[in-house]
Amino acid sequence: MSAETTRRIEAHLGRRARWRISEIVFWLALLAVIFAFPSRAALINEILVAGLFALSLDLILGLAGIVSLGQAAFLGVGAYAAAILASWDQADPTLGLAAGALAAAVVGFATAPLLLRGADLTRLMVTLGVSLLLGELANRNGWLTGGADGLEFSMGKVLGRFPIGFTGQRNAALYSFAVLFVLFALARRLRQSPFGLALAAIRENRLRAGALGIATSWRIVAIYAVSAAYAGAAGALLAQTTQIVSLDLFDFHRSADVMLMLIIGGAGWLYGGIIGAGVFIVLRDVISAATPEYWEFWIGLLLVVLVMVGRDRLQEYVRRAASRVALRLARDAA
Amino acid sequence: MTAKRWTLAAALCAMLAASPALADENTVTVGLILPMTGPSASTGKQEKAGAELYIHEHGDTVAGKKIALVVKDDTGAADVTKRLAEELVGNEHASVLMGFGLTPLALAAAPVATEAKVPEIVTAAATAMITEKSPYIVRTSFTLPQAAAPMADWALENGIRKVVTVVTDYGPGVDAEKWFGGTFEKGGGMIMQKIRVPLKNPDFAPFLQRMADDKPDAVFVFVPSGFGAIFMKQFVERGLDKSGVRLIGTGDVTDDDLLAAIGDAALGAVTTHHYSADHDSPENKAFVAAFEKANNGMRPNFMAVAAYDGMGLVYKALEKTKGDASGDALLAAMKGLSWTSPRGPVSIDPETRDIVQNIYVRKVEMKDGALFNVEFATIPDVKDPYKASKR
Amino acid sequence: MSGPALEARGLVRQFGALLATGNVSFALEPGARQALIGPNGAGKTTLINLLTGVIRPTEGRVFLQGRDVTAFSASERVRLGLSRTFQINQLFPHLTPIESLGLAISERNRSGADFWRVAGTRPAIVAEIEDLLTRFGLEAEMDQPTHTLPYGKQRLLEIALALATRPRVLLLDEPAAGVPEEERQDILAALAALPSDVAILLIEHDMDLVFTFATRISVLVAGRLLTEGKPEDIAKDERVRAVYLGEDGHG
Amino acid sequence: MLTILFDGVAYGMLLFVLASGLSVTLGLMNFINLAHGAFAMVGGYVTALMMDRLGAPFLLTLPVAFLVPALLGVVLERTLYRRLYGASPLDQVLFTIGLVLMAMPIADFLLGNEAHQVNLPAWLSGSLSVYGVGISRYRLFIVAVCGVIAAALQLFLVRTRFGAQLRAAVDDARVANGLGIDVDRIFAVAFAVGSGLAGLGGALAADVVGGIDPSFPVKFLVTFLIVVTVGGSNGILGALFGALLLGVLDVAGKYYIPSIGAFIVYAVMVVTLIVRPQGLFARGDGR
Amino acid sequence: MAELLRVENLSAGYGEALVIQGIDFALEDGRSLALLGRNGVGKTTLIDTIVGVTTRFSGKIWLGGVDIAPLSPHARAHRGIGWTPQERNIFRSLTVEENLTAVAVPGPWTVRRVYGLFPRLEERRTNGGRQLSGGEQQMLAIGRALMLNPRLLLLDEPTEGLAPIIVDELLAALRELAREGLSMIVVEQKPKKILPFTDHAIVLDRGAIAHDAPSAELLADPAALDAHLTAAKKA
Repeated sequence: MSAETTRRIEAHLGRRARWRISEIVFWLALLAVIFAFPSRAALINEILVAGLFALSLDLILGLAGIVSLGQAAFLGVGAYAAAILASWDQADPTLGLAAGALAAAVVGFATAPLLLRGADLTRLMVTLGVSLLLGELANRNGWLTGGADGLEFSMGKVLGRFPIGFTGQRNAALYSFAVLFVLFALARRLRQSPFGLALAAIRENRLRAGALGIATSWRIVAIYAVSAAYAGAAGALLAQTTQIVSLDLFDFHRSADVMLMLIIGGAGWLYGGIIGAGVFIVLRDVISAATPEYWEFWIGLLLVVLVMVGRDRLQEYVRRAASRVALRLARDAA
Repeated sequence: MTAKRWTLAAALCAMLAASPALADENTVTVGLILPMTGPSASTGKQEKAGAELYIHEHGDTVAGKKIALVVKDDTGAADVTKRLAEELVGNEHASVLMGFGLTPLALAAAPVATEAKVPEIVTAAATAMITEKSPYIVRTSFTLPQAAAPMADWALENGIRKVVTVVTDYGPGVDAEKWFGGTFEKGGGMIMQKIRVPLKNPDFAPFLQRMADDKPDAVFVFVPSGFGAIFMKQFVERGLDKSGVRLIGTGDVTDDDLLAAIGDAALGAVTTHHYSADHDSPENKAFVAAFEKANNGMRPNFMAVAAYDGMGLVYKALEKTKGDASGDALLAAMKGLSWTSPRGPVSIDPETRDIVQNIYVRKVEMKDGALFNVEFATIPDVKDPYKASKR
Repeated sequence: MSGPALEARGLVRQFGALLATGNVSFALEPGARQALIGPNGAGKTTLINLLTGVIRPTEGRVFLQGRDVTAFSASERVRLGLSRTFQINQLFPHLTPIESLGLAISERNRSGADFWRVAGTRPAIVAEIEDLLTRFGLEAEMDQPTHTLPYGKQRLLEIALALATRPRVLLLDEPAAGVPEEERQDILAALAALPSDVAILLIEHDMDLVFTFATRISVLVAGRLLTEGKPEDIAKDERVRAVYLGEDGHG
Repeated sequence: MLTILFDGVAYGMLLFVLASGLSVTLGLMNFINLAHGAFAMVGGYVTALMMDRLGAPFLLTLPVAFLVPALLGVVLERTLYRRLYGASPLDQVLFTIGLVLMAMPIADFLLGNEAHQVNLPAWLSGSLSVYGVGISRYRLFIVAVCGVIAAALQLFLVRTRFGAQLRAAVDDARVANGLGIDVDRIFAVAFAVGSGLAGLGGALAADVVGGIDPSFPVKFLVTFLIVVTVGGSNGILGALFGALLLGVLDVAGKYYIPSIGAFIVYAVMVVTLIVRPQGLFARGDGR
Repeated sequence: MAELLRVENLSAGYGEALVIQGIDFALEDGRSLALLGRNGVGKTTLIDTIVGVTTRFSGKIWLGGVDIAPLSPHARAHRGIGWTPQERNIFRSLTVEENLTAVAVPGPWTVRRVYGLFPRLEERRTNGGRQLSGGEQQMLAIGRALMLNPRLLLLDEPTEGLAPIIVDELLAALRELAREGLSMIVVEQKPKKILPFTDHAIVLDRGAIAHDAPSAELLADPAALDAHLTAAKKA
């Protein structure tokens, strides 16, 4: 055995583990944007939260290849868990965040078996059905959730020090940034681990994955629960930074929008959701400022073109563009 | 290529940074947040047209200040409303927030109004408690108790004793059920059954059948504007009108905007509300004519007039403060203001910040080849009974 | 340990009225080099699926190193030492050979559910990946996505993957199918170099391969074992000739 | 009781006519066409506008409400849809959501966002009393028309050579193609029929759902999907039974237990998918 | 006699697997060809490539002087190629009669004539495709191909997995068709079944033509048969 080959294998397996310069630049730039545009803190916050939500979808769609049209279910569960906790005077954001993630993970774990059988189409419909059922459940239990009127509440300070309301918009964005970054780093690690590799195997060829001794069903259940927890955390953040939850969190369009974001940015490389959320929300903001009634048309057009041109090609383009921009930023900064 | 991508990123940042027309000293920005897309889009369209009409008629300058109206689409999602409110205030330096199509949307903006000390003028959402959620909320639309309670009085006076109520199952619906029912029972009437219909409901048949089985004197109905057409049509289709059951309700079900669409099925329905396009006053005739002219023949409804008055409230408050657009000054000026709206005389209750207005009893009739809510009785100066009851 | 590595006792599988496998019994001794042949539609695929646990038998039992695994799932059987290759490549097109092998080895080490450690930080695993790459001559392509590999190399990876699970029993399903002539020798060499302690069942149409590789041949016809024996006996067997040539068999 | 049953059947028939087009595209051709509602919207608008602007009689507008979306369907199928037949469900979902997002603002831009009503002729308004049971004339009409459509579709599929070729193409496109069946053309026609049925459904449903407005394609999207999911994809009858089952359960549920109303439909779907995840949606060609 | 089919330097496979390589042969009108070889040597791939339902990597396929290789499968069918797939692939949701009429092209072969050839099919005309026995399915598959009124009939292992008595019935029908002068290529693993009534035989081995001779010649030389069909090229 040659030491050279050994080294190359180690390097190959760990090649995505080391943070690359372009990645570091990406996160620094994101942080810089929060400070550079204090007046857009609310929009940036929305992007960060949506980015986390899209990341949650990437965990199952991008890593494990499981399609879902019901990711809103977990967004809603997480948001309502955090909101209900806050309305019981447990207003500490960290507690709410944990509760949101946990509640969503439990629901995810409980519903994951529904995904094990059937084809993509069945999965799309089952996940959609579950989100609709949960939405109706929230609607029917108005005593707890506020029903169709929504539930508003006041939020405590992050870590007991930083208010995140209107006067603390930047705090809110920084809070979301911190949560996104930590969860992203975890997801990144997970993707790079043997577990992540096993998910890639299941996505690429479930039959062979099983033939290598991988308990494919359990892995899918596990990643679905993790994905649900991420979506729940996004929901909790959304609830906490807006201090209101309403039934539209469970709506079909939430699940559809997050899928668009992820697809725009490209699934499977974890940055896609965040970039896609940025592009989608900024585009929506700009177009809808110009034509509040007709902005959907342009998003729709973008989507049709995206599918027609081929997602893979566009995804590759976005990936390369993003890393080049980041490198350029690094060079300019140096 | 690299340069091109670099430009792309720069463009994204620029879009992010863009703050339209940096507000100067002499501009007062009014942020109008409405659902412009999705199922409540018709509300947004009416409101936007109403607010724009006011500016068009009264010029864009008042007390030396230029008025800038910024319209934002919140898609009916509360978190977007909240974000837009924050941005309008924080980024575009809006002095007034206005609009809010549904109760949760109005509530979402309330903390922003409170913290930023910016008046929030609610021109649509009609759940009574909304104004209690922030001392900066002022309302120019109406509250459901305000419209529903007088209906009970009228019903009692007109020999109706047994009623089934049908309301949509959300804040305003529950308000309507409670205030019609409460007032009606206090006056000696009997509520035979209270039916709540889910918000997303394409078919009223089973509910209508339930009420038909009870054989009431009348059915009291509240559905959000837009659902009125289905309800009325199915009511007639089921033959309930011919079996002698009267249809009463708040004006939402016979929305002016939809009457033509509902057609003859609406004939004879008696409702109480604060505005009818048929209201007989010179102010209203001018308003309706100007609105239809500006909007391709679209008939204004109570949403349009509320936004029109909301805009008017801003103008009048600014005149009173002599151009001082700070939140507290505007709010103080708004309290107690009174004027003549297309709907009749109105004023802002200084204590509750809700609008005080006449409630009219109307009946749908054919007039000059078109259907109208024709007013035939007036209950003057009605305050929101919900807040009055709490005192 | 004594006794057969893999044993089937009275396997029966029916699909509705169709009898796909009828009372098949056979044993594979440790280190065996056995081939399974038979015309199309003889039920070879069904038999493999029964042995590997993809489908359950209607009757009969499967023993792996003396242990009754009839009720075990396919992935459980793999962990107990029964591995297979596929007739049509079943690989991970966008993973590299290093990643595919690393995955299989981690899984075998019970560290496959490890979601925190970065893959490739355990020297033992890296050493084993390297060993397999060298044995199958895949060093040059080891960091290329699998779908870009030449077909023959993919076939080799197919076998390497199965071997990475450290099987006691290996089922090879037409390992040389579809391989161009020039890459064929690599496959033959790889087969010859398989560890001698692993029991191997080769399912193959290529008689060249069967007769060079196997020391024992089983013939499956219409879901039943027609005969079993040494290659030279099978070659002479009239019934086998009949099956393949379409003559009416005697006896 | 009988009235409730009738209402349920009528509502079910309405669901069927709205979803029948989808049972052709999704059920037979395995294409996840979330833009189905957009075709229905076009049909609804055709009827509403023809009656409103041209004063055309209701019945006369119905064939046009079929033809216009069918034509639109062919154009879109030839230019766009066909490229996605073999694509992943994800791509199909994204593409058709994109179409919906485009269709709604276009409708809003051209026709405004108020609901366009279909005002029924007098002979279809009001209700009849049959043995003391009040039956709405229009619902009776819908039941009749939908019954005819279901029967016609079934006959079309079962009795015509085209129907046989379509079923053959769905069974095994590869072999059908190899045996001289122009699978491309067959699918184009089937897609047109599906789109046309959607349009007809939109036209018939307009009155009952409170008119046609730009949000129509998403308002009932979930409902369409549920009907086809529950009914299964193996042809028109599955969709019909699914629609009737849902219609009756929904109406009865709302009548007897108003407080759980909307649950029933969603629960029926989820339970169906748990019990028969493959059976209802098994992709035709397994090869 | 005119040349009906000519295959030139044909290579094809599935996905990336190259299954047949550089195949050349020709067939005259009215003649029949036996395509022999063990499992997995590329017989079905060759047939599928002529039909057009697999991936052709290179080569030409002339039918009656026209290169049909660029044509779609259904266009090839209408130019005179009739096909019975290896798995028969009866359309499951069609009845027996529908299976015949759905693909019919006007010509001498009608439903009536097919029923004449296979009376069993007429008995089962309203049965669904999935209710048929293996033999009936094969008869239907042949009848279905005949309904196209083909100039060339491609039969992929028509006797595989069938009971001997059914095999005889089918072979009798095929012999009759060959006698009437219908051109056909029959894929078979059991040469003695078909060599007696085909004009020419090709033996495939590992994707290439290993032997190309008149059927009678091959039949008369058991050694050659053995060599190619069982322990070929034993090292």
